[in-house]
Amino acid sequence: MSANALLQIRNLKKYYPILGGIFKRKVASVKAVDGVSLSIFRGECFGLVGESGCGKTTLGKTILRILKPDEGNIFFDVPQDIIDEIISLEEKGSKSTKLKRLREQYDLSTFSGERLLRFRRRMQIVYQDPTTSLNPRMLVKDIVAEPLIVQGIARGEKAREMVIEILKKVGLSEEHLYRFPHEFSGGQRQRIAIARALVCRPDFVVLDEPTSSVDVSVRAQLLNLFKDLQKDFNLTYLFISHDLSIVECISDRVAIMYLGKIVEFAPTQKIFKNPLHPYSQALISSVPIPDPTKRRKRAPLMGEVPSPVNPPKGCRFHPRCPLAMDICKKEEPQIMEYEKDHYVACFALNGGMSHDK
Amino acid sequence: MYVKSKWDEIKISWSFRVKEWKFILKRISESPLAVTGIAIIFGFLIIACLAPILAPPQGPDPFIVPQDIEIATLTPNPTPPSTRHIFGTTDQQYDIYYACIWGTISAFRVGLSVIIIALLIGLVIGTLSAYYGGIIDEILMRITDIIIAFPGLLLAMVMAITFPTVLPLDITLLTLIITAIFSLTLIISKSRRKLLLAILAVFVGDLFLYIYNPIIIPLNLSKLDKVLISLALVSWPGYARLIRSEVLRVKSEDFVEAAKVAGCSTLRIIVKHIWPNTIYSLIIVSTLDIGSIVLTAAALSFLGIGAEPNFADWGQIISRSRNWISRPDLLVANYHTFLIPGIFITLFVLGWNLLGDALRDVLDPMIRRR
Amino acid sequence: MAEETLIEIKDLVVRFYTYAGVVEALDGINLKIKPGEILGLVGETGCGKSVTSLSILRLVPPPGKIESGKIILNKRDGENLNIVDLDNELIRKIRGKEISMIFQEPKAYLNPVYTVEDQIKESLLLHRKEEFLMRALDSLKKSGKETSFEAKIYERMLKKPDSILTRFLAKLIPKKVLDEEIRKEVINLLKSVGIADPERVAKMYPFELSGGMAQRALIAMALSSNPLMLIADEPTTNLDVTIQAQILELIRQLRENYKSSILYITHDLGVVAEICDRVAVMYAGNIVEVADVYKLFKSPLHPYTKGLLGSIPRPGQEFISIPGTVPSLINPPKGCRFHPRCQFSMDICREIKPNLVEIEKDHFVACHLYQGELKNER
Amino acid sequence: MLLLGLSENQALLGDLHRIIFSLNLNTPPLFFLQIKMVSLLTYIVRRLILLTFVLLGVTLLIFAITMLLPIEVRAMLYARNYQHISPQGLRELAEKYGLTRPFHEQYFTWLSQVLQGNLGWAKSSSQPVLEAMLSRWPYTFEIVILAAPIMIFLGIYLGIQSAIHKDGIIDHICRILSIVGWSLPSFWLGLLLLSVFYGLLGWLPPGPISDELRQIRDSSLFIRYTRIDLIDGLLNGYPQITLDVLKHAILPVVVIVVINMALLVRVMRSSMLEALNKPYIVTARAKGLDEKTVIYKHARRNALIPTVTLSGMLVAGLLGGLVITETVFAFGGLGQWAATAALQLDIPAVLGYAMLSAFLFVIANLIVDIMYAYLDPRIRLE
Repeated sequence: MSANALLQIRNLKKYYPILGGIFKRKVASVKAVDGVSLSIFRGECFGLVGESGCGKTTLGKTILRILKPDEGNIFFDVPQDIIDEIISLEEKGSKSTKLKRLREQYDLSTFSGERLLRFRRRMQIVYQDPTTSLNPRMLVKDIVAEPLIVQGIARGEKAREMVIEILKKVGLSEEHLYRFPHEFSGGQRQRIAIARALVCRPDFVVLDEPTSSVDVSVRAQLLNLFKDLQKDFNLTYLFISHDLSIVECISDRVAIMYLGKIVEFAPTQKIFKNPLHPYSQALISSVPIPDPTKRRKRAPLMGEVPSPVNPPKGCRFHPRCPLAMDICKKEEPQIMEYEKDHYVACFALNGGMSHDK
Repeated sequence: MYVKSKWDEIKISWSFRVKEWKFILKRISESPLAVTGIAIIFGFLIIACLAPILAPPQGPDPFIVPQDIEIATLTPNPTPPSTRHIFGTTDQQYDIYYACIWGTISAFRVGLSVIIIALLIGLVIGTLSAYYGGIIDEILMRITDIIIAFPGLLLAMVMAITFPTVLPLDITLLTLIITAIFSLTLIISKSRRKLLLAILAVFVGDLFLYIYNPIIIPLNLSKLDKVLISLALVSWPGYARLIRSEVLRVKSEDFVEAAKVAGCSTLRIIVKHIWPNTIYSLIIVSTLDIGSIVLTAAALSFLGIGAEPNFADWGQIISRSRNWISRPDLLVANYHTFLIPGIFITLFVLGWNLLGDALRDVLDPMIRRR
Repeated sequence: MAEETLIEIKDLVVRFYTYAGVVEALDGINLKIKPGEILGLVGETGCGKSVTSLSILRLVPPPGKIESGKIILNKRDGENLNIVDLDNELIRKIRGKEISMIFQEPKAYLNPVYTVEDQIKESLLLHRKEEFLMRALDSLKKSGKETSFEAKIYERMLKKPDSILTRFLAKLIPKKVLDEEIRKEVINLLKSVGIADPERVAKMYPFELSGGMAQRALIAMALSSNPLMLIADEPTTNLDVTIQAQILELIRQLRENYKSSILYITHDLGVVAEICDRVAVMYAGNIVEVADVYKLFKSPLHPYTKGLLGSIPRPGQEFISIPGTVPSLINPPKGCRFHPRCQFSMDICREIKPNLVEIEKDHFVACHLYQGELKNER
Repeated sequence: MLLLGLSENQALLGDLHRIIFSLNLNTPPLFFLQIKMVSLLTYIVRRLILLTFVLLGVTLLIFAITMLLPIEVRAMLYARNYQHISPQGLRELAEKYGLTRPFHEQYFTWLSQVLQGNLGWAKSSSQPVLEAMLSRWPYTFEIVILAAPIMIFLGIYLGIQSAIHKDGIIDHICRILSIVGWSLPSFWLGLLLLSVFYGLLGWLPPGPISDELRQIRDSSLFIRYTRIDLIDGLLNGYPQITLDVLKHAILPVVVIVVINMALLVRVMRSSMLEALNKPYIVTARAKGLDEKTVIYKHARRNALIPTVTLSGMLVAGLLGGLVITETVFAFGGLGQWAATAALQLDIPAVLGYAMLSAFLFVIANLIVDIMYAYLDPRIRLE
């Protein structure tokens, strides 16, 4: 893939165990993220779209290493040749110490302890609901300054200055320093959360549905803020959302997720103009258009999302898919480049042929 | 709001907390029940403070109830209230008024110290259990199960009886245990290697000291102290469970995860993010429990395990009435020996319960609103 | 053509007496709902849309109180009722029978300890008991058991429903045929809201249902008495887009089949454009604009409506946002409540509250900008 | 959730309150969420494992506590006539009863005896421990079986009334009564009642049964089918025995009801209020149901879940021993016996009692789990 990828993940898996039996052993697992490969370019806003329970938030948190992945690699700002070396070694099935050493040095999925803590300053997250993501018993100044202090970047007066600077950037001011989160409105709270995420000047920020808990009129303010901050701080975003209309406006590229897998990803224009996967088509066509003259008669996608504990065999979408063929029930489609930069995982596109051929 | 000095900053950051408490107090003061509760507790506080004036001590130890020798020579039986003894006397002529006044101090002492000890133990155990989960949680929770499975009153009885009067407090062993717990938490939190090494060095040194020359301080315990310690040892599992569930609740909130993402160490997350958010529930429950603990201590006294027979303690006075359970005439004749101290106990407990109930009404929605 | 209205809200004022102060949730709103239409009620959180809908059923929860105003319901038989001062007995005959309601979080709005069947059955028995008793008697007659003990009880329940003996007997004796009739109707209802296997779903508890399924069950319950009007309070807000599309399709079909009016409350302008005939826009306890959906989207008049439409994300365009935040309703701004955020605000806006005035036919606006024009024309 | 080692004393009710408080009412405890589908068998096996664990733990704990005593004191406990015993004699006694051996050996000796069904000799009542417990148990049972229905019914009823009339006069009265009831020392209430109804009026005497009827009961003609006098009296055709037992049980029952009801009222009130604030109540009202149906069908069923659980735990706790109430009224039940044993440091008796209460604890937990699953369809036992 392209050389200017900031973040590259490969075959990432995250399963949640379900405990049961007399000794509470693992009896099954929820396959929240099941083999996802992606690369996110420096300075872009990458949109991740899917319905609730498809694993998009889990994917975001696994990339940040809030959750430990069960399998797969996460490369953050690693030279391409090293990534290639690791991949080639892994594909050989090598168990050499060289691979182990390389992974420990470069693969974020193996990091732990102090090293991981230090790495945190480069990647941050903004949560969906600022009422729960800000400690109600801390002052704004302490909330925003905390990353600076624990990362050892600054403390005391210097930290204070940096906090004020970042607060001004997100549209708050010095007078807000000595207040508790509950004294603010929803939009302002989200601004505080953004300030906390950006105070360490990270390279990469995961935005986990950052606008879904605020009102329509405030939402636009926040989206504009995200755009401005991206320019000012040269940020790379992973924008997770279920609202396609927002993603369409803010993202450069979009990936669509269904039941723990990415079914399609492409530049925004392409995917919204010409969605290829039947699920993407259904999803995009079910978004209501805010224009009564463009009301369309459409056949909504029937059925509901199956449980991620026992996902359907083969292609996970096949029980709801209008184009389902025999092969879809047996084999899992691999994600492939169908057009330039347009990746899709669907058998229907290459005439029901298995990928093995 | 422009801040000039460090002191200003502290003042401002505290003024918001004070404002919050003022709000809570205002809400509480609107409920007549809560005001009654606070008034009762204040009343008892005043009695406790003025005890030396209200009932001047007659010996070196003010907690020893004076005996009226003059009447004792005449009769062993209790005398009803009179001008000489306004609440009357017990058998062997101990003054009930004196015992009730000084008993107030004992009640505060028992209630507060048991709560504090039990809370401290519960805080450590509950937090460890909830934060680390898994096998640590399983072991600690099974230990609490064992203590809860046995009727607490009886366990406290057995403990209070068997506890030695002189407790050899082994300072070296204590430091050994504290360093062990501390380094364990550091190992689990995977940070601060140098500090960890230093603590391990202390640990080894301490171990050496412990083997060759332990420092032991003998502690003399009164009977009330023994009751106090055994009550604390019996009641911590409840707190451990409460704190565990509170920590679990807070732990799952986004701001704890956000703190992790910011790079906070485990210790910092617990102390700065989790504990402050459990404080309200702890306040409510401990207020409600002070009364209950005083009741249990009185019950132990009633069964004959509490304070010494001449010690100023409400339950101890009532326990003297046990002898007349099968003698209806004596029970009626000596009503004052249990009626008056009983009213003291009930009012004291009622005060704390009223306050706790009101606190819950005010604080509980504040916890849930978040 | 004479203006037909189903419900007319006149100068409705609702206040909440909370600890923090008096919340002026509805500040004298006027609204007409016509028979058979879908009226969208749009606004941001806390603007009073839900309170409006609850007032129509007189279900405003304490410490809320309907202070003044009228809500006139024109029933099928031409009777006019003012819901605001109806007595409790009568209002219960309207709730669920003439006006039903569905809610935002369908799973929370179903009682967790009863099955879907139990809950729909309760509605049926409440509003259509006589009909089912007749049906049960008919089916007993068909099978030649009209003299059976069961049939006698049904007759008794029809003739003397209120006598104590009837109630006692009805509780004591199993009513197999009646239950079977009701069960059939429950299954039919569930089928009509697009549930694929109604028999299985009927026996499920709410926690076993997905959000979409629960919303369908709630809709089935609301439709069980064939109401004149359905109030839908953000019914698709917490659902996924594909499920939302399914439910919207269902609501559209239901309107055609049942001919009920629908008051559709939402904050999503996309949904409004998709489904509504007319739209009322609310801001801070006031209705600021009412118009035909095409007119509103094409030529909005009120600055707030304009801002709201502008903040819809459109690819390739900047987001236009309304500055500031929604005011607290405890001490709302004087005059027009939107004036602190309005870029056209004038002196008069700070002093006098604008009334809702018909600018064009069927296009009402509450804004001083246009009232001036109107005066000039006159 | 697991909480049972209660006596009727309020301090331990405080534990319950703590648990109820920390539980988010109406949502199943975390325990259930972790394991949604568990067979009943798994449940029982899990509880049995817990039982063995708790039994071992409790006895080990008691054993360890008694080890704090000096060896001479413990040897003294075995002496027949401890006032006239020489230090030499004490040493011999200690030797004879294996008190000088290491702690674990002593514990395992005791354990192997228990496994053979020998719980030891209760010195405080001069009986084998098992026999002593069996003969005391019916008295406790009598009180509990009379008190439990009254207290549960009243608690639930008053709790509902209090919640419906929130902040009204009924609510205030209920709340004040429950707080006062909760604050009363049970021994003091017992003494007051005794002095009025026995001392002044002479109506209701202490003890489990009158002396003359005790003679009839203990005679060979009286067959003790169940060992519970309340029932045996009727079975043997002596209704006066049943009546007499009832008369004697009135005061203890009143004490138990007054104190325990308070907690039930509080829990029922708060869970009822919570249920009445739930969205499904709005649905029920919007359907057109009358207020009575809304309250008694929709809200009550949900509010009962925590209350029934609490009642189960309370009753089991009461069965474990009413230490103070029995002592005040000299009722001669398990609690009084255990208290005497503890006072005299009768270690085998305390150990036996510990095992009994641990057993009750685990069984009650199992019953509560099953009740929970029955009341709340969200939890299914297959």
